[in-house]
Amino acid sequence: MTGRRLREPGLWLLFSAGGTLAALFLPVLAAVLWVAPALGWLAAPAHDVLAAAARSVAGRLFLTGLIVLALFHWAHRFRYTLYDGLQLYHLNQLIAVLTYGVATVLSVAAGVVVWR
Amino acid sequence: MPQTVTIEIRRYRPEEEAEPTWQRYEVPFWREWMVLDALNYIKDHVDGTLSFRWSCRMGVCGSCGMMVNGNPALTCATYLETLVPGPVQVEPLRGFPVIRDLVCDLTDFITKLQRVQPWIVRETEGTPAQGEYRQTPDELAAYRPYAMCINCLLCYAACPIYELEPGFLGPAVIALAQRYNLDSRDQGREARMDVLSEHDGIWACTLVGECSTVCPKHVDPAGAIQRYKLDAAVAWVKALVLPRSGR
Amino acid sequence: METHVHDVLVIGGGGAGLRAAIAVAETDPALRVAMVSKVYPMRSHTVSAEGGAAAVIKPDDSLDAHAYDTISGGEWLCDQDAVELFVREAPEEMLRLEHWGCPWNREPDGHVAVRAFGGMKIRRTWFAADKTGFHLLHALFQTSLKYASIARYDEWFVTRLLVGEGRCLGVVALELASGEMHALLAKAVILATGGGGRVFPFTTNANIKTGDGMALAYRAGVPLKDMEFVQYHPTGLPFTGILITEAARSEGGWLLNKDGYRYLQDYDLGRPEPTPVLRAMELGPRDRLSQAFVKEMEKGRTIETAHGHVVHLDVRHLGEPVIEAKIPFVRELCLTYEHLDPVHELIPVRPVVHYMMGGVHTDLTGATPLPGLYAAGETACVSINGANRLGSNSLTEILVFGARAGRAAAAYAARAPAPTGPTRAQALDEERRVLSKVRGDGGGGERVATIRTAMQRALEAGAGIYRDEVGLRRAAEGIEGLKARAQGVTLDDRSHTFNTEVVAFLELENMLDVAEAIVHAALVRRESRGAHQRTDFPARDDNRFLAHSLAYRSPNGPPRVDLLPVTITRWPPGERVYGR
Amino acid sequence: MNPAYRRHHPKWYRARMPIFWWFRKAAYFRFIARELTSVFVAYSSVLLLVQLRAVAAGPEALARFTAWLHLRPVVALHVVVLLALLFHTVTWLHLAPRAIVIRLGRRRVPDVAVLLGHYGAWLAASGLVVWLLRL
Repeated sequence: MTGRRLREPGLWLLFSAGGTLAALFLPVLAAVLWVAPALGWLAAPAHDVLAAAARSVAGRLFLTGLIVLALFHWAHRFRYTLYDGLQLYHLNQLIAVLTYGVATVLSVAAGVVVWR
Repeated sequence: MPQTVTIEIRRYRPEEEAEPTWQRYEVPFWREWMVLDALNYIKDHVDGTLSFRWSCRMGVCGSCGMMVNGNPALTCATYLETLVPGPVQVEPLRGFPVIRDLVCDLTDFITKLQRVQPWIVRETEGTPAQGEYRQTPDELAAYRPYAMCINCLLCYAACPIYELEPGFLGPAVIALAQRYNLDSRDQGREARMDVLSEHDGIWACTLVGECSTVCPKHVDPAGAIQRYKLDAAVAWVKALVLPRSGR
Repeated sequence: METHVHDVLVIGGGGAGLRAAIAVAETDPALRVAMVSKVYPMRSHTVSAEGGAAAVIKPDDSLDAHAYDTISGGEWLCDQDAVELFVREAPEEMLRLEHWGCPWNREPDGHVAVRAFGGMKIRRTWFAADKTGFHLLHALFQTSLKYASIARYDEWFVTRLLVGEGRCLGVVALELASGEMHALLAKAVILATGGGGRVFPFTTNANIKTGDGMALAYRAGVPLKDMEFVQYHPTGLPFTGILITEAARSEGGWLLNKDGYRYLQDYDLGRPEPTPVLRAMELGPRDRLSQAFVKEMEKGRTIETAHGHVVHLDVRHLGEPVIEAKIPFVRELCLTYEHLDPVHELIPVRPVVHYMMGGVHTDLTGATPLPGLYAAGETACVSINGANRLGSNSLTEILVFGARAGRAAAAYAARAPAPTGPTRAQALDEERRVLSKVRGDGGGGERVATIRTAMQRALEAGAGIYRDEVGLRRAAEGIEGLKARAQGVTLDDRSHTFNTEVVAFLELENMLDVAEAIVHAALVRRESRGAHQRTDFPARDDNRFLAHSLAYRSPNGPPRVDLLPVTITRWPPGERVYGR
Repeated sequence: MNPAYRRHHPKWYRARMPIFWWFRKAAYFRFIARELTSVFVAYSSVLLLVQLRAVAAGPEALARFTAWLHLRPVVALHVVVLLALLFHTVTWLHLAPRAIVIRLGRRRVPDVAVLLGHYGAWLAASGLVVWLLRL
């Protein structure tokens, strides 16, 4: 049980932090970056503004945090949804490896994209 | 207002049948009646074979929890009037093995309750001669809501996780563990952590939140579990940062 | 038939039983103690107690003051040595319960808070809001889980005591889940099964309170003491009989008749003051308040409803903050069961059967005349409650005498030889009796509910708040007839698994025995005292009846009722004075 | 007669949980819907990443990305994503007071205040983003 006890709180913290950041920032980002310009409600943000924001150290730190934590938020939640929602208890290990694995791979990709 | 109301009861007679069946009863309708009064009418006047538990009929002993129209409820505190024209469906609490009719087996709850040490743990116990352990009204208020649990187990019947994973400690047991953890007289927090921080403890909970919705005493077990998760996570970080301090 | 062997058996899982079991476990962890209860312990009726538990703790109080309130409240029928011992051990027991986690209300400095209560001259009632019994029971139950030596038989219904060699050797019990009968052998047995308010139709008592322990002892030849004293609580909700705690009045609630008049002032209970006065008006004792209701009804000054006459309990002037802090359960109960909010509305109330002062005859250690058999709590009569129990003494009583019975039983079990003798034959005999009922042998088509209802009506008509010879005779005949009819009950339910109908039948038999003892003891007591009011003998008669009644069961015919003088130590009988 | 029944050893019945148990009750369905918002959270993260790559690759790449955003099916998808994200935010913020107990001195801060605080933070975060992107 010790292994579980070591893992669960950490995963839960990642999930919670991701959930909170996603709750606070994703709706506004989705609105101003993707939905509002496409519907013609707002002008799309200019390239130089976006580039400046994405290149500043604070911007990079924030984007890494948001993307990585949001991915782990997904991994954790989705894992339990498959586990309980579809009663896939026998696939517990596989689901965990897949969900957290995907989150890890995408996190590495995020690191590369943001810090390159 | 109708003169009678139909009650459909999920019957299970283990000696005769392998699966539960539905049985319909027609009972008089009175404004003052709770669902329990209708069950007692059936038992006394129509069919003495119907089995169910009840006792205080004032919402405090916790015996008469059943599924009423698919929702966990204390039948002594659920007016028939709110359910007419009916039919009113009554089933045993979900998530537990059914012994007979509306009677389910509570052994699992009692076993789990004992595992979290629901009593005051002290390094040295006080003697009556030393007087009471002091506790301010604010310290009392910190745990009192969790002490209101009547063990009616409606929260278990509302919790899909308990039904899916019978190993899960479940809402009431964790709320009662928190009741002692938060009591200023208690020193057993560490001792309870081993059980609570297993996967089948707090971590199995995905916060459906229905346990708190159905609780007739507003205990908020979902909140208790969330708070404990936060506490456990903070403790985990502390142990990571300062591995030598305490546990 | 399976046999289980223990050292001490505790029958009943309420406050007294749990306290007794813990006392056994603490006295000697090597003793194998088992608790046998027909419901899970936390379902026991202790859970419904509301107002509080009395014990001297504050500097302005004294043991003598508590003793005097109790003795005068019981109209000098209490054994004074028992009361002295009770008030002396009460604080220690209450502190122990505090150490076990009971969430007592507190003063700002962290000391336990106390409230006023009916018939008490000084504030000494400890309370946990108005769910004191609930918190007390759960604290005891949860604490009992830490003692490894306490075994439990949950949902086992004891149907008979095993008696041989002049002592109690165990019990026979029905395991509800399987329908199997078991013999449980032990050196000592403690009865802690509560009272039997369900013999009356309108009661605060839970469905489980059917006088089981009293009937078990009575059938084993042990006398029942002071059974004629049945307490009516003055404030029950109409229709349901749900208790509205005395704390509603001790916090300042008023009783009003249909004219909005505080009628208690007309019954020698003092003058109406805006704030509560101890031992006066609404804080008078329960017997006097319930009797005042009947007189008021006779004067046509009560309110007629679909569920009988009521008066009003008014707590509106206390305001929402006080109601929420001190009596939140009153509000919760009114909202759920009467659709009214006591913050803004009057609560309809009427007297309701609440408590039995009488019970199994025991000495100060809880020992009955049958060696090896003990009793504690409402089942027992030690006696500290006399002719009228004061509110908030009963929760303390279950602790003090539960613990005493547990210690005495442990000491007895440590020196008694293992049970031998005719237990096997008795147990098999009992198994045959119960299982033949389940099989439906020899039934006459009677239903449990029909006889139960008739018994309750007979008792209410003949042995209510006011009684007389004619009514009691009629009730006695009625009960006798019903006992015969009960043998003709045929059960619908022939299954073994969780057969609640056979339990209801066995409970009915118990209640009929208890009802018989109540009526015959009431016939013998030709005086009026406390909760026993004879309209044909309206005066108290200390010359003849400063004595306990002891009802002994006869195999055929009515019980024999003997009298046993009351123990008087320091408080000679006097006038009961309230409000002046 | 139930063949599995033996006297004194009754056969207790355990109902099996249906696979689609979350259709049984509106509250359970809301729960599953809430959990599935995590898929949209993950999608948003990935899409943000793609957009960042486009930004890094220069104005033309960003213009191609923006053109894709204007495709009808893509717009429809993103409206759904936005609604799901809003659902995530609202449910998440409402759960916060359950876990967080803040004490000011001896008094516990009421849940409503904690909730309002969280909504305030959401408003501030949104304002910050809008301001930073000069919109």
